[in-house]
Amino acid sequence: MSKAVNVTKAVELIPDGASLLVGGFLGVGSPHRILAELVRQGRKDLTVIANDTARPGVGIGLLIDAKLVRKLIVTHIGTNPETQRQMIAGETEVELAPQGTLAERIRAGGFGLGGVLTPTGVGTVVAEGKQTVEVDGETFLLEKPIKADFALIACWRADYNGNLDYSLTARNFNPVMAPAGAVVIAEPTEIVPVGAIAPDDVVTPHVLVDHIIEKGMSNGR
Amino acid sequence: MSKAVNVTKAVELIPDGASLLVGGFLGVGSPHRILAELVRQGRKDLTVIANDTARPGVGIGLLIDAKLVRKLIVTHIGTNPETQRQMIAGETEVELAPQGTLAERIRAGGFGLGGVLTPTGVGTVVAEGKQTVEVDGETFLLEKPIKADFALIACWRADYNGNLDYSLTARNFNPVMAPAGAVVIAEPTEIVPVGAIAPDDVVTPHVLVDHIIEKGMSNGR
Amino acid sequence: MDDKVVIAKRVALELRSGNLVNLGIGLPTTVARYLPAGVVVHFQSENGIIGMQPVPEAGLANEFLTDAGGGPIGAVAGAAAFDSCMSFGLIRGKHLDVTVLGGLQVDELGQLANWMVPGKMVPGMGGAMDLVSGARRVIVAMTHTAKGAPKVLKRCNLPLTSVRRVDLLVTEMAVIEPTGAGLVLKEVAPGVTVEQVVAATEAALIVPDQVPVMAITE
Amino acid sequence: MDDKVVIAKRVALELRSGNLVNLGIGLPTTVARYLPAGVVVHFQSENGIIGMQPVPEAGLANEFLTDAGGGPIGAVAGAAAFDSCMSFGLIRGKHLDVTVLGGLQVDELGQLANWMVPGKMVPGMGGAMDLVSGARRVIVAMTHTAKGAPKVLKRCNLPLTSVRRVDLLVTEMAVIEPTGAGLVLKEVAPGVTVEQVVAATEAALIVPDQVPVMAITE
Repeated sequence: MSKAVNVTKAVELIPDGASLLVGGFLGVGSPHRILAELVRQGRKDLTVIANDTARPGVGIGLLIDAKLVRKLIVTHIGTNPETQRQMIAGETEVELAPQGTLAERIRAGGFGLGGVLTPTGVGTVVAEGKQTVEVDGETFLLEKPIKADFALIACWRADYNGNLDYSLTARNFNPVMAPAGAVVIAEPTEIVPVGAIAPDDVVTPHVLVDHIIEKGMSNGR
Repeated sequence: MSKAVNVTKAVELIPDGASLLVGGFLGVGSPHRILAELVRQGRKDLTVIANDTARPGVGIGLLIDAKLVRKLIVTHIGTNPETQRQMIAGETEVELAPQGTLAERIRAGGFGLGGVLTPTGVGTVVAEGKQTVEVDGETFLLEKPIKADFALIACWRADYNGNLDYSLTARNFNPVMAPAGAVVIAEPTEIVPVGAIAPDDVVTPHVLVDHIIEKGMSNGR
Repeated sequence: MDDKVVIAKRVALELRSGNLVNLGIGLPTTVARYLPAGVVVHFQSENGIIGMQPVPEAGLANEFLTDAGGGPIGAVAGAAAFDSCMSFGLIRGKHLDVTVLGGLQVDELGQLANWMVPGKMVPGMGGAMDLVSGARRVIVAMTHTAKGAPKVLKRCNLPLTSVRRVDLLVTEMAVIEPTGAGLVLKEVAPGVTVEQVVAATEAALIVPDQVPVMAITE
Repeated sequence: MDDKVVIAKRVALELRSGNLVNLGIGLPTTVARYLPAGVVVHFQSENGIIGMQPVPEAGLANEFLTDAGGGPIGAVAGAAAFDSCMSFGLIRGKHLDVTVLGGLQVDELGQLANWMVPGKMVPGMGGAMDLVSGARRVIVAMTHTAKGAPKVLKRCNLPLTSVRRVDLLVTEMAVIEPTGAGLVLKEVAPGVTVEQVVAATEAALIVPDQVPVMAITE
């Protein structure tokens, strides 16, 4: 059964107040058509977990421009002055996380692990309020798993069953996020017949993917 | 610079008493030529971390037959009666671990994490003597990272720099083990020119691999 | 009908189209033969594939394509191969809809023991502990007794596979659902009476007024 | 020579053939231009590639091939692409030989602050905390002072990036090695005296009898 759906229908599944894992790194490998449609439909009070907020007018920056985001969990907002402005003005809550830690927290959420024990951030402000665990005399931060109502990811190819593969640095957080979304919507550059992606080339197995966006255009821009 | 080396030279790097991560699942995806050469050179007192010990005469079973193994950390020995005999006779120390836990422990070792927080094994004999950690009211076992002196892995293709990719279910523990070996020796079915494996098809990046075995034959059997 | 065929046929009725299913080695593997017409499920083999076929098609058999017992398998179009961390991430992360596993003992708490008999048989747990802890639905497929001795007990005396309560137990005599209140007798096999099931069971069974017969056919 | 060129050229001398190297955004990125002849290193970009080339070759530029600053890059033959977990697994797991990062402050303990100025500039740490905690060798490349104020301090007053002691600090004035005993002045830049370095540094410096001049050329 084909999982293909048009972007309008797919975005209608997402309610106000939803938590969203959004793939991409400075907009590269982000699901651009889904993000634009979220703005068009005016979805609000969103929690967004992502690497960054790209730039104004680009990728997750579109959601920031339209003030649709209540809370952000990201690693970096330096490329988006509007995000910084909203944070300082108290309009948007921003939680900053080290990039490797964020990736592992999302993986832990999707893979049923109780948390991440990382040396990163020990002794810094990132450790404030967090449990530490000693293992063989070394101290690690316990960072909690992250899951979300939706994972909105981009890929290069999808087959109609939802097997996904990725291209170069557009891979980034996308395959990590797929297992951690209760509902997973993937925006491919192209949809291919089932079987056209060899088993060894499938990075995200179809069982993790609920919907794929039809008529993918290159990068959606 | 080519990392290709013949199997005799590669195995000469491994001293008696070494700890070895060995890829494969019931012999499928195991580095068969390396294992046979370990037997030929009579390396002893080995610690072997692997999914299983295959069968007598096959894969890691060769090391068991030759009584080269002092300690095993494995998930299953049901297919190898000789391993069970040596365990019961007290000739070989056997530590049993759940398969998903073993995979994550090795990954944690290779990726610099302090341990694994898993629900698997809580309340069972597997939990005996182990720390538990509460996260948001749920109890998880803290399973420690595993690293070894060597990772001995098999792959389908390697390029001369050491980029690796894998075939079907022969992938199994191999890519997980590569980061956790202080020295990594890979036995490919075939060696291809640098650049012949597309960046998206590289599963184990070359920086993790120290030596690749020349003249790979199909499965080495 | 052979006891094991009864069990496999009845378990097959539990699978739904689209389910991701992991079948244990031995009896559980045979469940795939009895899928009802029109039910299409995805089979995972924990050594690293979704889309395994139980019998290889011509041209698909390959030394690098095997099941968790090491036997040759095939792969459907759209199969996906992956490493052990992904395989058990899917299991632990609740992405596996159903696992069917063999059992040595099941008790009134719905707890399963299926991986060792201390001092006698120590094969190791393989993937069983992760499967029982992580699958959305755990179905135990085992014979009701072993050499006449009950395997459905008040308390397991063999080491547990998980403290998690399994979802369903299917034997050649009965279908039993472990619940918070105890073991509920849901169905009996054709030609088996409630009294026979109770007599072959050490654990207390909650027996409803009506206990239907398994809807399996020859 | 421009201050930043001095820094980049001197840092480039620290890289060895075969090293896996991650260069931070900005000044550190320019280090790649000054690699000594014959030195071939592998550049990682933490958004997911080993084998990046700083400038795209014709035909290799692609919207899906970018560096950690979002700019287009190329890929050498034998490049490898991967996801964020692998990328930071390589970093955290001590597989990255060298990271070169910019800095706001370095102190006598060798600790680095480079990711925020509370109330003024809060870009976030991105990958910096993992890089500083995980790389085998951490090299800080920064100007010695900012608007005349020292950046090499007794104690950082900005939030730390890591409590780990960095391995080397390269500025346009000096090369400084943080050790358990304190900051050791290893080299001065051409035309710069030890006294000038000491005057521009708040932290105590351990000054050996001989302080060689950086071996960089125009």
